Amino acid sequence: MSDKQIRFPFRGLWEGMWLTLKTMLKPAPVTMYPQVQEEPVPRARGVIALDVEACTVCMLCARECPDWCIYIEGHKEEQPPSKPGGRPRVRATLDRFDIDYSLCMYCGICVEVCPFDALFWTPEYEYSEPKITNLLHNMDKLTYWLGTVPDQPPLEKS
Amino acid sequence: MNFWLELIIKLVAILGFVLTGALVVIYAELKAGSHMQGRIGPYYAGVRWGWAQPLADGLKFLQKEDLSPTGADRTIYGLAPYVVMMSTIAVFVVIPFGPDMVGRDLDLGIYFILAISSLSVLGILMAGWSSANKYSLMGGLRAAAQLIAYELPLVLAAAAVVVQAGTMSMNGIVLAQSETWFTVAGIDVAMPFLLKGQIISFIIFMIAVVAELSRIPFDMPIAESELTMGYLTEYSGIRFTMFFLGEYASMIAFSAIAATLFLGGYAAPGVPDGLANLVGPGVMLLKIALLVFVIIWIRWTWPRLREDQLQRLAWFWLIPIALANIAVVAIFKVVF
Amino acid sequence: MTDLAMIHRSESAVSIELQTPDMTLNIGPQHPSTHGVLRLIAKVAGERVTDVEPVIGYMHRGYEKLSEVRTYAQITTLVNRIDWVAGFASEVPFIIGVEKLMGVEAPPRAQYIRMILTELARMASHLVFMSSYPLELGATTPLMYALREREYILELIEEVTGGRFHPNFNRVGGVKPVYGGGSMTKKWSLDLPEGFLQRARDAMDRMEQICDDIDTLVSDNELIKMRTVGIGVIPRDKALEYGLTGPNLRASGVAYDLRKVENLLPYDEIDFDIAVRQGGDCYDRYVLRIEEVRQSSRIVRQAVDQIPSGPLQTKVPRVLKAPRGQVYSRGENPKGEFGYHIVSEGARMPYRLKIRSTSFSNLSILPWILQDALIPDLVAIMGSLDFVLGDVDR
Amino acid sequence: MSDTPDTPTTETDVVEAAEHDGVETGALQQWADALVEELGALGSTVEFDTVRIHVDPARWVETINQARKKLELFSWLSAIDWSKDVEVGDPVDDVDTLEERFEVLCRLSSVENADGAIFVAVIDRENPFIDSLMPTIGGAEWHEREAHEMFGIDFVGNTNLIPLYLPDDFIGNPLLKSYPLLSREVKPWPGDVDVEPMPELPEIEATDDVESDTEGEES
Repeated sequence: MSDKQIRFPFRGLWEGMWLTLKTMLKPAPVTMYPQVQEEPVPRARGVIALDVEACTVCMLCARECPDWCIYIEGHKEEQPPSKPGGRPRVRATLDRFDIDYSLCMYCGICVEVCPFDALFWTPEYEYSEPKITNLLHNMDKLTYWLGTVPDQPPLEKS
Repeated sequence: MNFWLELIIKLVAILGFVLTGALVVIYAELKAGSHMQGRIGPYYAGVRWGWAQPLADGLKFLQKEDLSPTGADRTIYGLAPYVVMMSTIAVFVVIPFGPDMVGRDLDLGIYFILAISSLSVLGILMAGWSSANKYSLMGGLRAAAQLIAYELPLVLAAAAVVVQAGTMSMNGIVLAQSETWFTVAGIDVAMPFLLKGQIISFIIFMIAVVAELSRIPFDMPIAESELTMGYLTEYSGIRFTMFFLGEYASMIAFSAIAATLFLGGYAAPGVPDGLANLVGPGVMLLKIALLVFVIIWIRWTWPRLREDQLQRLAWFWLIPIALANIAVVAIFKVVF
Repeated sequence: MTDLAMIHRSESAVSIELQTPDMTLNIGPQHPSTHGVLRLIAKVAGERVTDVEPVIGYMHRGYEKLSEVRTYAQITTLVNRIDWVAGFASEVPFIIGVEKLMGVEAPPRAQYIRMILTELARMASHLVFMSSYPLELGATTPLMYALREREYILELIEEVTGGRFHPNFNRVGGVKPVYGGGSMTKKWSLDLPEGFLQRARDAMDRMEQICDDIDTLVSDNELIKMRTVGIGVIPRDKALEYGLTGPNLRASGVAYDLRKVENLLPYDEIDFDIAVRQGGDCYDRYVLRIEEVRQSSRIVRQAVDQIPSGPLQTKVPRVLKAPRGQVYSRGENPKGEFGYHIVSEGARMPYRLKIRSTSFSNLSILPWILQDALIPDLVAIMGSLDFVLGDVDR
Repeated sequence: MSDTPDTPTTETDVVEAAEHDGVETGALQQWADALVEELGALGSTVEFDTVRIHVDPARWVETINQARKKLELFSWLSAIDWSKDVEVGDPVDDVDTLEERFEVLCRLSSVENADGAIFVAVIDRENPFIDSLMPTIGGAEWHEREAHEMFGIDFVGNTNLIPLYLPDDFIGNPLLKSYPLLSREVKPWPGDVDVEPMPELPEIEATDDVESDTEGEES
């Protein structure tokens, strides 16, 4: 702000130089990335993890995805009845669950609509690839991320 | 000593000094600039503090393809960086680093410097014209206008010193500053011209130097945000390296001139005559480093002026003030 | 101005005499000061621009068309990509438009969270401006200072929403309340994380500090004043004719701020001032944004202190179908009026979505304002309008 | 705006447009009526706090210029394509009775208060043209160019109707409802894949089957 009081001529120039000099003598606020890794916040939308056991192949995520980047295939298997003498039950099993991260917008709608707790966000971010086709994460890769899902952090008391 | 041997030694010494000096200044700019911005700057090249970054950059530039645009005038385009580089290196011939440590102590030392350093305008114009690029052309024209406009205050500011010193020899100017000016309590006090009433000349000289170097706040010829890179737009590889080294070498050169004219050159208080040749270069380098740092410091703090404001500053302010300053200095010289 | 006009007259006299044709200078789409992919075809006579034709559309992503095949929940992910430096601020008007259509209103806590995050987004956007504008004038250091501080703002946004640039945190009827739809993740509330309010206060301290620093380094700098004062003056009537809004309009002396005018968010419970300046030149547009950051930090401090408790979302149907009707909903984006005209035909997707993006209108004044500017001023004026190409091209 | 925000709604219900606060909407309606009378417009629609003033396309420029005396800020100009031939998104409900037309929309707003109105002119879809606002409102140029390339509407009097966003050699008007969205045409919807039914079991609707089965498992 240009203040009204009489200013020493070119005071702005010297004050600016004083500021840069002060900054130069202070330690730089830098995180040395590959050696020191910054901890992302627990809610960060880094990558999506898949719990294969929980998935029921209901296709909700694939249908709600705005980018059509989730590909699911599955089949049904007959399972032994839970109670002896009961009706044999049918269980859907995943054959394929791919997320194409080159298309993904990281909106999180799939995680939100999943009714069976099969999809989770994890804050992991180091999965860039030299080839774009490698960004298609298959079931194994998505399951691997499951180990990195953070616990819910405490909330602000309201 | 054999004339040719001496020539070769001096040549190698000057070239070596210019090139290593330029690399050191580049490193200083990278480091100081980034710390002023709250960054760290080069970090990996070399083992510590990224000291080898300028070397690595140089190697990278050498490997790069040396492009020249289709419409370029190849001969002139190729020649331009060397003209700039040559004019810079030639300046060092007359800069004294000690009573005897000087390429050649010309009687007209400062005259030679001002003449030869203005040759770089030619190289820049050549680069701007031959690149067959509108940005380059505009950059080249801006550079020509700017360098010619600031050659005058530069010369006039130096002339004031010459008037006071009574000699044009660089060594003579240094000696004039190590003469006893007055004696207090039995101690002979020698003062550099900066403190002998040449402060106005010094400021004008430094402003003109920054303009001559085309550095912020006077970097319109390369104005990155306006003309992409001005006359450097089309250059790559070894030719760009030449311009780049040339820029930093001339930073040293002009700082050396300013140090000689205003800060007493290689002379330092309390140094016995016998050691002057030994201590002199160190003193000189310190003074150069100080001025170079100020130039770097300004570059990382201030914004850029506009072309017409720059011309107005030169013609309306610097040149009249410098002329008046010469008159004042001459009057004092005659009266006292 | 008179000096410039004088120079111009003499220049044109010379050019008539010598019959020098104007040179066509192509600036962009890859040029350091066009913020991405804006292209200007400029006719220049020496350093003076006689005519300029902006070419946009290199980044046209067709969001209006894409919205017609997406449900309202999916469109939220698109709209925060229009003006990506302030993603949250462009989400809010859209979601409030849909809320108006559906007749729901967000609970107070959600509205306060929206307000805090909108102001944080505003600060982030203005910090980008405060960093990039001096860069266009040749000062490189403010860039690093301002972006360094912006990191604290982005971290706050990420802490709450999970996204630094694309929060996608607004839901019809409030903000995203829970982590997921499953029996377990449904229990994971997405209320403000612990310590957020204190960290927000700390960040506001930093904001005020960086405003002072930028003032010292840039606003008070005589060279910056030489470059910007009296340059690119936009008079009030021209600003209104070209649909300029936000800081660009307020710098021309119009105290028009949708935060005060529209009651989308509970700004009426907060005490803050509209920053107005009268000159309408580049310097005023620049300084006004710094003042707005100060006001935003005032808003955040108050909002953080008086944030009410309560639910994050009201009850809304799982399948969102907006009833038939047309609604125009607008909010104060950091760059100005950001509006959505939603035409609903009672389906899950809008029949048509017109996005009134701010930078598009702000940039449309370029051909008028750049006439007879010098090339260095062209850069200074263009930068002072503070546009984002994603916002121009949609 | 809702009168009863905490009324529980059933999950699949479509919420009807909530009744607006009578006083507020009434005031807005009065304001709109006054504006209609002042400008000699055809009528007005007020819904969801949004005022639309219907304007005779022959008096388009005249009306807008007159309105700008009060509503100074030219906000935006665009169009809506009301068409039976819908390639993207959902068609309108009553397709058969739909009157095919373009609506040209222009919003002006006051800079003193929250007043603002969208001016609507209905023009023929087969031969769409309307007078240009460019001579009096410079800012309309870009908006009209956009509407021209996106809908094919001719703005008579706009001297610079060259494409704004699209490349010069682009064919078609992308925002027409009949213009297909290519990205949705070239790729099959991944959500279309259904889990194959077990050969031994009787055919049941796939998705429902999966959901009901797993829910049974949980209990």
